[in-house]
This record gives sequence, structure tokens and C-alpha cells, in this order.
Amino acid sequence: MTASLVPSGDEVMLRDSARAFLAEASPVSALRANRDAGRPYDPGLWSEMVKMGWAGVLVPEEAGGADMGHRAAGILAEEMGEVLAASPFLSSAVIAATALRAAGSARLAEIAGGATYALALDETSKFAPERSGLQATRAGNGYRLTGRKCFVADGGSADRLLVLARTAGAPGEPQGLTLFDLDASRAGISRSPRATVDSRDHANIDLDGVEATGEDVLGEADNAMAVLAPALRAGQAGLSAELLGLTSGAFGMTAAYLRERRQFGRTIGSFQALQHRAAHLWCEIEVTASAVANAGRVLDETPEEADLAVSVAKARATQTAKLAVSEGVQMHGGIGMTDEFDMGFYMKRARVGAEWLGDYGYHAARVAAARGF
Amino acid sequence: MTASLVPSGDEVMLRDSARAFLAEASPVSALRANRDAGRPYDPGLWSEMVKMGWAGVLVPEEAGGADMGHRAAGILAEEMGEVLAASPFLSSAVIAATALRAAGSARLAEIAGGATYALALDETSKFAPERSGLQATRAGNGYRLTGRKCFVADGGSADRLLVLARTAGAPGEPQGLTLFDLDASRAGISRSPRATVDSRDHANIDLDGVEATGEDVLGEADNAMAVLAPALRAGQAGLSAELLGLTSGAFGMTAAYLRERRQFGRTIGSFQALQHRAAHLWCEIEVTASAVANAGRVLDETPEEADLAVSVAKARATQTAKLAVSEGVQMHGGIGMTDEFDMGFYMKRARVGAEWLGDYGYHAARVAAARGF
Amino acid sequence: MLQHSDDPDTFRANISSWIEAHCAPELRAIPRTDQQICWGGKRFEFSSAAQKAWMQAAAETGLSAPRWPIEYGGAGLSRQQEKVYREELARLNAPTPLESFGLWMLGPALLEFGTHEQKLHYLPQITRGEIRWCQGYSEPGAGSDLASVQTRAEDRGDHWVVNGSKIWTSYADQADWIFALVRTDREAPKHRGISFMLIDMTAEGVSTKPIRLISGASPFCETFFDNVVVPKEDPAGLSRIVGELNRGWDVAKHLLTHEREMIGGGAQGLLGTRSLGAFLQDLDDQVLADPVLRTRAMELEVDSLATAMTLDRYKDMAKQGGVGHASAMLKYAGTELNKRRYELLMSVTGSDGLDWDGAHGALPSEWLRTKANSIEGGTSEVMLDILSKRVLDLPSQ
Amino acid sequence: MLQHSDDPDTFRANISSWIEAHCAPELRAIPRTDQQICWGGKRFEFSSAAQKAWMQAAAETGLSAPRWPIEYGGAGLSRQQEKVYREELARLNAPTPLESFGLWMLGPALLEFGTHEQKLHYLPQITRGEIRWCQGYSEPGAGSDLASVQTRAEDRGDHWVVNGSKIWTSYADQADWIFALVRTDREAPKHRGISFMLIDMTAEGVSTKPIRLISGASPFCETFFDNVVVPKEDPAGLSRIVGELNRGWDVAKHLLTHEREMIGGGAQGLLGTRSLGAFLQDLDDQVLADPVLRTRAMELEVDSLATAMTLDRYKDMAKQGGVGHASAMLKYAGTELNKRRYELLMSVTGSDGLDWDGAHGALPSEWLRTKANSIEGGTSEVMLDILSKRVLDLPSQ
Repeated sequence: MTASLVPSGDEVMLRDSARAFLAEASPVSALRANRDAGRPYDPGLWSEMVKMGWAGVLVPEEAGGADMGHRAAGILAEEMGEVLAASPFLSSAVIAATALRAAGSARLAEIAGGATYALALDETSKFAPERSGLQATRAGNGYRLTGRKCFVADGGSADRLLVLARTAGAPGEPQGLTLFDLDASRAGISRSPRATVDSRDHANIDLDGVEATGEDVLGEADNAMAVLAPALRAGQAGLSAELLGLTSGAFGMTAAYLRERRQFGRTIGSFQALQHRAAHLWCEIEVTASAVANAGRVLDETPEEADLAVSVAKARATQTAKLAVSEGVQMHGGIGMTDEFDMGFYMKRARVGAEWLGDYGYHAARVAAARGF
Repeated sequence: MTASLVPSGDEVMLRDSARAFLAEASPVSALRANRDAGRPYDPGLWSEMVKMGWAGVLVPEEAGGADMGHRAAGILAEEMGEVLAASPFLSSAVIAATALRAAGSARLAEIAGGATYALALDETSKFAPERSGLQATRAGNGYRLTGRKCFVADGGSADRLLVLARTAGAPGEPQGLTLFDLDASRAGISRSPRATVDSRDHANIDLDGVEATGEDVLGEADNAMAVLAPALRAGQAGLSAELLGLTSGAFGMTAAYLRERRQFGRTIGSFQALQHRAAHLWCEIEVTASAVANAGRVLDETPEEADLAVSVAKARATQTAKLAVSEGVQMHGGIGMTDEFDMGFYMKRARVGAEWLGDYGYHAARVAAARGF
Repeated sequence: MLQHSDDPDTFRANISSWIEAHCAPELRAIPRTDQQICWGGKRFEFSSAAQKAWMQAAAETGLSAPRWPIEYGGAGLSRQQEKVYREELARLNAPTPLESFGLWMLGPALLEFGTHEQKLHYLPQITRGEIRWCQGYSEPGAGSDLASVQTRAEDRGDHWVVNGSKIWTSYADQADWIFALVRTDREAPKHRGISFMLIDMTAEGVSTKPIRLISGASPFCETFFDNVVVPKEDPAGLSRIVGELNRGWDVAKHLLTHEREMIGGGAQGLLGTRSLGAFLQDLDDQVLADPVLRTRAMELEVDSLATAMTLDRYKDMAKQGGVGHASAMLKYAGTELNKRRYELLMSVTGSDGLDWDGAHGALPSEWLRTKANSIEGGTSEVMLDILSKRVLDLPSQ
Repeated sequence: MLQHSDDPDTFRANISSWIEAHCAPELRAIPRTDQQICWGGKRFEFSSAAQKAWMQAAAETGLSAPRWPIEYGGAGLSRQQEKVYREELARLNAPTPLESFGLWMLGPALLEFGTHEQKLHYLPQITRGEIRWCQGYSEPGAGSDLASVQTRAEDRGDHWVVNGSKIWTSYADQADWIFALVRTDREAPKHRGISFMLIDMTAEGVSTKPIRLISGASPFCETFFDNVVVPKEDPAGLSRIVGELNRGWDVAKHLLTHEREMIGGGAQGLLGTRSLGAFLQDLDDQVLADPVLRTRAMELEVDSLATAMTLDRYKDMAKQGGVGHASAMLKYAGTELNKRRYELLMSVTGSDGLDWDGAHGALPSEWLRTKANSIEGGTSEVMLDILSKRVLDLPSQ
């Protein structure tokens, strides 16, 4: 690696401006308002993000994007995580943009313009792309897709869907999968929103004989992984960054509480047992921050070698977020348990983020495989 | 279960007398003296234990034993663990006695009289009885045993050896194994003492065409598990009790140190971070003590159902001992690292005890199997 | 009426037929829902006539408070007889006829600290299910520091005027009366100057507001006192203070230990509600092929079994003279274990377990609710403080 | 002589040919053993003529202390040039020509706190490997509380008389001189009244005793001072005190931070000595079929990689202005990780790893030795105290 793991001047500026914007436009109270209104995200907020060029962070300049790279995308995701801002950023600007870019799709410009995408991949309760079995059977010159996708992030509202389907081989085989880029309103597609604990947009999606043509195939048929693998890496790195931001947000609230709150006649942050736990958590966050920064760097510099770096980041980010929100609730005591307080939102999003795009065990196994055991 | 998990009056008496005896006859300084003299145990100490009837704790009265049961054996093992007393107690009075009793062997009386045994089972670095492959080939009316056993506890000094050998089937199959009861001086047996970290008697044992007859078979040929399984359960429960005693010994030293030692102008036990860690460790010890007491009870009452209880005890005892000795060294600081101080002996024995008769993973897997997953 | 008998077998037969006679078969179905619990009180709506009849039969026999003295509305059973009664209830799937904070907390406090007249007045109201009580200890901003009571009762000669607020008052919105810690002497040291006071929830100036938790709706409320007048003696001449004036902390401490044992013991109940084994067997095989999840499940199972054995062992110890402060261990170990269990259940259910009312029902709510286990009834940190000072004898400074 | 050059590529070429010219091929073999380390000093026995020649060549060029000023015996390299030098050493498998506590600790202290005359006298002795120093901070019974120095130096006009003892003085039995914290004012507050003193180990009354650890023999000693006379000025007029009299704690604190960064950074070295991956590949397949061991190995690998990335990140941060007290994090995280690593190595090697000198060589000794990682150079508890107060700004009371 040549680039420093410390943010450059440009990166610090990007972070500062994102932080200032989000503090104003999307504090945690916005998530609460969305939740209470039964609205999974605020399209107005997304429009503003699009105007700032965030939707095109990974889109080449010739397609109207800013082409700032994965580290920059990670900084944006991290800042969104810090205040729990809900948006289609990861699904569209990170995952779909990377897939479309790998496939050389002309629709990239639409992403930079704010079109929203969702990746319809999971079929069981655990992330396992190669186990996908949703059938795309040959029909005339095209395909007919039938089956169910579950836990599709942003799937209830997305304009378009990337649907992973099996065109050959059997579930468990990495080959024989094809990625379709479909308008979400196409005949035969029905979407069922889910009431996930993080109050965001997740849906189950049923495909009932949905017709698709070769035009709808992203990349090559039977070889989805060529475009999907980079997209997944990008999404996993971005989600890791979001979880790191979430962790930092939860920890910040907790540390501030420890400094202010008094009990038994003293500030609770003066209790050594809490000090040591807080300091330990801070160390964990520092280590995870390194893994997240590194994943972004490697994706920018040698993306084909990024599997290990990305999986280290996602595994660490998942565990650290869990620790931070658990300690956050416990150290806040009763108030941390009340809905009126924000910590619960952090805990709920951390849980959803732990599962999306592969849980700790999935990524730890990938690390082991990369390390030869 | 009908019996109380709280020690009865008889059990309290047994514990008190064992404790008083061992404090006098085998304090930790005795282990140090043995270690410095290169002597894995003190035969004189064992003679005294035999006189007190400990060798016959599981031998029926008609064979000259005291027949006090597994809970009583556990109390003795626990007290030995507390002061790290080295003796052939577990190998002879617990494991071999249970095997010989299950087989109805006439040699039981010899055990009560102090004859020492060792169980020669392991062939690889991990405990896995059914994977034994040491060959006992048919030769005339008898067998010829050839192969190597490793990590045989008390194997360097034992009068007799229980050797697990394969008379049929392939490694991995629980059937086809036969347990031989052989004099350790029989032709073709050679023993290589090992310098294990706990300074006790462990040996590798080579068998080179050792001749055995049907007389030497304990229980039935090809069906070693009928006599070995109860012996292993007894040994695992006894070792769990020893580890619990070791844990309690290490914790006692540590708690006393926390109460006395001053640093930064205060008693270190007043630092809340250390208090909470000590209290957590104490809770772990209490929970493990329950598992150990329960294993003894179940072995006494419904031995055939004891697998689960025994594996819970060994798994817990292994983990708790590891925590207790790690915290013990850390909380003692530099002095805990010196050979002059006793904590290192506890740490070393805990490590050996963690491996002998199945490590944490082995027993946790048995618990999972018993619980249906 | 129940035939008492000193012979255990006869007693068992008597109690068994008494249960069968008074607890209608429709009540004896499991699983039972929270809605079927009989709480009593003036505002309680029985879920069925059978439920009401069962409570009344128990109240008449004193069996709603089996071990309380007969003169105070109890059944006067021995510890052994109570055990038989509970065993027979369980065997016949019969619900406990009446549950209440009056039975669990105020009653024991009155039996220990109340006057004979207070007992005669208040205890039978509890056993008969006439008055539903709630508990007013914690205050907003006080957290674990229960002794830092700010709610104050000013002495106005023949009455007190109470101002302040309480938090975590379970079912305050459905209770008739509250037993509360109030500061009656503002000059005294922190642990002095507190009194244990009984207050009518219908008095002017008392109001409640429900608390929503991160896990959803909850029985908890905030309770506000705005110039509430509490007579020093009510018409019958009974004091509204339990125990000595300004010594209410002694009463509270006594009850806290009592509560801790209940919650620690409750760990066993919690463990039972979601059996890990059953859960795991229903899962896609692939889930437990993951070594990480398999390892977590094995570790949890080992620790759950050993903790269950510990509850058994401590029950045996309690029979032989009590466990003292070591009960803090049960609270700590039980609640921390339960949190781990629910973390694992969430992990093994994966995305199926993320919906509020999805494939695994209330699992996400239950998971979030477990996070309070190690806060309510004394935080884990307070338990570890108690253990290190009272059991391990570690110094304060 | 080495040709300096401001052009990095030229400099790299120069340094590379200089190394090849002076470091004999026989020295450039790995793995190297501890015996091959060149410590210098009067009692040091070179393991070969080549080792001696390599040290002397480096001393002449100043490269035994690459960044020290040339006038004090160093090579005066920039940070960037030093990096190139280290990279070329590594690339050519050349050992560091000289290791010593003089280079690591006393030198930096003198450069920061010494007088010009002290630097001129002591530093070249270090860079030339003539004098081997040891460190005298800790005392028996003081543990982490380094400021509770009991070893006292009494003022006798033109000299001090030193009495007391030091513990954990590495290689004291082979050192020529010791730099030690001694109490020069017994009336002053604890952190005052301490001075940083230089003492000749051959002086009458100095003796040492090696310390045996639970892991076996060790370089640590106890060092005793029994009425040791230390002149206030030696013949050349140099003070034996570094920095101000009674302000030795400032010097010590400066060095402690320095040491902590070394030990934290050393975690990378430690991680390298036993590669988990290589170890695991050599094992019986059955060992990692155990989900518990596989999980532990995966967890450790994830955390090791992330920690290595953190070392990289902190190095980058250090270049941009330092990491301050956050270096305590590297010490804490690095040493705790290393302990976990060795616990795992012991678990995966099973009974094969239990012998002092068995199938896995020194593994058990190394495992036991790691237990000191979180004690020496500041305990993990002290690191967490520093982080909570200095980085997280949590209050003292």
C-alpha cells in the first residue's frame, strides 16, 4: 500500500462537510420522525445528497459522477452511520454503481442522477450468494424469473432491482448465476415491505414469471460473480464504514454521559470499572477504524485483492458495533432502555447491519480461507 | 436428582480431613521440591493416601475398598487440586478402579492396596478415544500389540497400564477397540518420560510386539467402550474437581493479595476495575462448582446418564481454571511471573488439565450432541 | 374449605382435590398469555368468570398468600406445605390464583416492619385481590442510586404534602395504591431521612404516564406527585408510614434483597421461555454449519446448564440457612446469561429474526427487553460491587 | 564510508552497497537466534569476527544510531533516510549492527534532557558499543507504582551514597552502567524528589541476582545497592544526574512513553515470530475440524490483521504529528492480542505442546512468557487508566 491510512486533507474536508450537512439535515431525530410516520427514508434528503454528488461518488466523470473512490464513499457512509441517516446510498451509489460499472452499463448515469436500486439476493435467513436458487428459465429469446427474495434492503422503494437468479448449475455452485437489472414495476414483481427493527426499507420480493431479455442481463449470463463480487465488496466495505460511524456515534453519547452523569455523589465516569470498559471499547473502535480505512484503500488501489481487507473490516465492524451499543445501553442504565432516548436506534441498526451482506461468521470464514486454513 | 448439591455432613468431614492432611503433607512447596528434584510425585505421599483409604474410594468393600462414591472422590481430587498435590489418584483410584469394577476384575483389590495404573489412550495431540488405531493383531490364542501411545498420565511410574488397542474396525469407529490390562514391565513395552510443564509424570509409551492373552483383556474384546466409557466419565469428573480445586487455590491467593497489597497509596483490592473482575471470576467459580458437584452426584445416582453432566463439568472447569490463573498472574503483576512465587505452578497444571481427557471443544461438542444439535 | 393436615401425603391429596374443585378446566391450559394473569385491584377486569371464581376461592382459603398467617388473610402453610401446593398447581396446570406487588413486596415488608394494626388492615386487602399496589422507588435521574431520593414529603402537622416523581413504577396506571420512598427529613444524611410511605393513587395530584421502551410498550410508568396530601393517620388511626419515620431505607434494603432473589431465580423462568435446543433443531442446517454460531451455541448451552445447576444448588443452600449476599451472583449470572442467549437467538435466526412481528414473532422485542435485565432490580455493576465488598471482603479504599 | 545523498534513490543504492560491503554473508542468514544479537559492552563476547567487524563499521559510520547527530556518534539521517536504511537491512537479511538499552532509552533521554557535555561523553560510548547500559526503574514491592521509589541517594557533599534495590533490570548482570531512578529528597512529594542517576555497575556495593520466571531463565535481574558511592561530578566534571536534580520523574515519564511505543510496536514483531497460518497448516486436519478451535483461530486472525493495520495507521499518524497518549492503546491491544495468540497456539497443539522442549520447541516457554507482556512496560490496567483519563477525558472523581 502506498496511500496513508490517515485521512488526506481532501478527505478531512469531505468528512467535515458531510458531517455539517447531516447534522443539520438528518440528525437522529429525523430517523425518529420517519419511524413515527412509518416512512423508511426521506426522499427529500436523498435529493439533497444527489445534488451534492453523493449518488455519483463511484460513478465515472464521463457518466456524470464524481468518481471519488471507495475511501470517499466510506467516509460518507461513516458520517451517515454516525447520525443513523437513512438513505438508498449503499444500495444505489455503492453496490449498484459498482455492479453497473463492472458491467459497463449505460445506466450508470441514472445512478449519478439519483435513480435508486436495490440488490435482491438473499433467499434464506443468512447471506450466501452462491446458494441462490431463484430460477430464471429460458423462454424464447429471454428468461422467465420465478421465486422469492427476502431481506432486500431498500427493496420497497427502489426504482430498479438487481436480481440474482440461477440460469444454470445447482444452488451452492458459484457459476451458473446471472444478475438481472430490472425495473421494479415490471409485470410479475410484487414487493412486501417488512417491519424491520431499524425502521428502514427492507422488503421481500416475489417474482412470478417475470419476463427478462438479454438486455436485462448485467454483465454475462451464467457469470454473475464477475460483476456481483466487486459490488458486494464495495457494499460490505461501505456497510462496515456505516457501522463504524454508528459505533462512534453510540460511543460518543456514552462517553459524554459518563463525563456528566452523577450518581452516588460522583461522576459515573470516575468509576474505574466503567473507565476500563470505556477505554477497552475505545481501543476496539480504533482497531476497527483501521480495518475500515484499509478496506477503502485496498478497494481503491488493488480491488481484485480486496476480499481479505473487506472481510476483516466487516467482521470487526459487526463485533465492535455490537459491543458499543450493548455497553451504551448498560452504561446509560434505565434511560438507555427508553424509546425516548436515541441509543435504542443505534442498537437496532447495529443488529440489522450485522446480518446484511454477511454476518461475522461469514466474513471470519472468508478471512480464514484467504489465510489458508 | 434427589441428593442435595450442598455437601452433607459426611462430605464436609471428608473435605476437612483431606484439607488438613494435604496442607501438612503436600503443600505447594512439595510440588516445587519434587520439580527441583526431577521427581514427578512422592511415593511416600501416595502410601499415606493409600493408608487413609483414598486408593479404594471407588473400590467395593468386598475388594477392600471404602466405596464412597464419585462425589467423595471429587472432594478428594478438589482438595488435591487446591494445593496441586501430585499423585496417581485419578489414574489409579478413579479411572482404573472404575474400569476394573465395570469389568468385574479381580485386580480391584490391588488398586485399593495402592497398585498404580495409567491409562494409555491418546495417539495424537488431541483426546479422541474412538480414533485409536494402535494395532492388537491376533497371534495364536492371543494378541500382539504394536504402536505408540502418547501423553500417558502417570505412565512413567505406573505398575500397570490400561492400553486401548484396535482389534477390529478402523480408526474412527467406536466398536472394534479392546482394553488390555498389562504389567508395565512386560517385554516389548518401553516408556519415555516427558518433561511436561506441570512437572508431573507423563510418558510416551511404545509397544513393540507386546504379547497379550485373553486374560489380559479387560471386559470384552472389541467392546472396550463398555468398560472404558464409565472410566472416562469418572476420570473426567475427577479431573474437573481437581481443576476446580486448583481454581479455588489460585483465586484464594489472588483475593488475599488484593486485600493486602498496596500501590499508589491504596490497597489494590479497592480499585473497582479489579474488584469487578474478581467478583466476575468468583461468579464463574460458583457456577463451575455447581457443575462439578452435579457431575459427582449424577455419577453416583444414574451413571449411565452422566455424559452430559460430566462434559458440562469438564468444559466449565477447563475454562474457569484458565481464567483464574490468567487473572491470578495479571493481578499479581511482576511477582506472579517469577518462579519463586507459586502462581505459575497453577497456570501450568491448568494447561495440562485443559488437554487431558478432552479439551473444552471436545466436551462442548458432547454437550451439543446430548442437547440435539 | 381446604383440609389442613400434617401428613404430607394427605395434605397433597387434599390440596390437589381442592385445586381441581376450584380451578375450572378452562383455566388449566398452557401456554398462558400475560392477559390471563390475575392481578386483582379495583380496576382489574377478569378475563373470565372462572378466573374470578378461582381468585375468590383462593382468597377465602388464604391460598393467595399461602405462607402468610391466617389472621392476616393467608393460609398459614409451612415452607414444605407451600412447596407441595406449588407442585400440585404445576402438575394440574393451574395458574397462580393472584399475582401482585402487594403479595411479592409490600406484604413481606409489612410482615417484617408493620404494626399489627397495619397488617390487619392492609394484608387481607391484598390477599383478597381488592387493592392493587405498585412500587415507587426509583426516581428520574437517580438510576442505581436509590438512596438519593428527591421526592419529598413535607410535614404539615396532621398530614404530609408530597411532591416529586417516581420512574419504573410497573403498572402504576392500573394500581390503586403505591408504596413509595419519600424524603421526610432533608437535613439528615442521605440514607437517613427517607420514609416508606403508603399513598392512595386516587388522591388529588397523583398522575401517571406510561414509558415506552426500545423493545416496545411496557408496563412501566412515570408517576408524578404534585402537592399530594397524605394524612399522617387515616380515619382508622393507621399510620401511613411503614417502619420508623426516617428509617425507610431499612425497609427498602430488605425488599431489594428479596427482589434480587426473585429476579435471579427468575433467570430459570426466562431460560425456559425460548429453549435453545428446540430453536436450533428448527433451523436450516447451514446455519449451524457455521463454526462461529455453532461455537456460540455450544458455549451458551454449557453455561446455561451449569447456571441451572447453580440455581438448584443455591436453592439447596437456601434451605440450609440462606445464601446471603451471594444471591447477587444469581442476579448477575442469570441476567448476563439471558442477554447472551437472546443475542445468539438473534444471530441464528439471521434476517428472519429482524422483523417486529415476523417469522419469529416477538423475538426482537424479547431480545431488546433482555437488555434491561442487567439494569433493573440492581445493575450488574451494583451486583459486582456487592459481591466484591460483601462476599470477597475487598476494601473500599 | 557511506555516501550521504539527498536523492532517495541514490541514497538507497549507497546504503545498500555499504551494507553489502560491511555485513558479511554469514551474518545474513535467518532465522537468527538471540545469541546472535550484538549487545556491545565490556563483557560482551562476539559470536564471530564478522559480527564484530559489522558493529565496528556501523559505529564508524554512525549507523548504529542512524538518527543521532553526527557529533554524538550518530549518522544524522532524516526519518525518511532511516526508513530506507531499515528497509535495506531487512531486504538484505542483515542484522541490526548493535542493540542496546543505551540506544533505545538512555540515548533518547540524554538527547532530550542531557547537557552538551554529557551527550559528548556518553553517547559515542553507546554508538561504538563500548558501554552497555541497563535500566533501573522498578523496585521490589512497587509494581506499577514506579514513582514510589525507595532507593535513596544521600547527599554527602561531593558524592551520593546509594542504598536500595531495583528489580526487572534486564541484563544487569552483563551491563557496565545503570541509569536509575533514586530518591534524592525524602521530604518532597512522591513525584518530586526523584533523580535520574548514572551509576557504574563496577562500583563497590553493586551486586545483581538473576530472576527465574515461570517460563524459565530470563534476562531479568535484581540489582542491589549497598552504600554505593556515586561522585557528584566525575573527573571530567560531568554530573551523574540527567536533567534537573529532583526532577527525574520528568525524564522517566518521557522514557516510559517511548518504551510503551516500542513494546506496542513490538507486537508486530511478536506476531511475526509464530505465524498462525503456517502453524495451522501443519496441524492434523482433525484439530481444526473442532468448531471451537476453528472459531478461535478465525477470531484471532481477524483481530491480528486489524491490529496490524492499526500499527500501520498509527505509524502514518506518527509521521503527521504524533499519537500522544493513544500509544497506550497499541501497548494494550498488542500485548493482549499476543497473549490470546499463544493461548490459541497452546490449544491447537494440544498435548504435543505441553513439553518444555518437545515437538514444538520453546512454545510453552514463549506462551508463559507472553503473560508478562501485559505487565511489563506498564500494565494493561495502567494503560486503560491512561486512556480513560488522557484520551477519553473521564474524570478522576
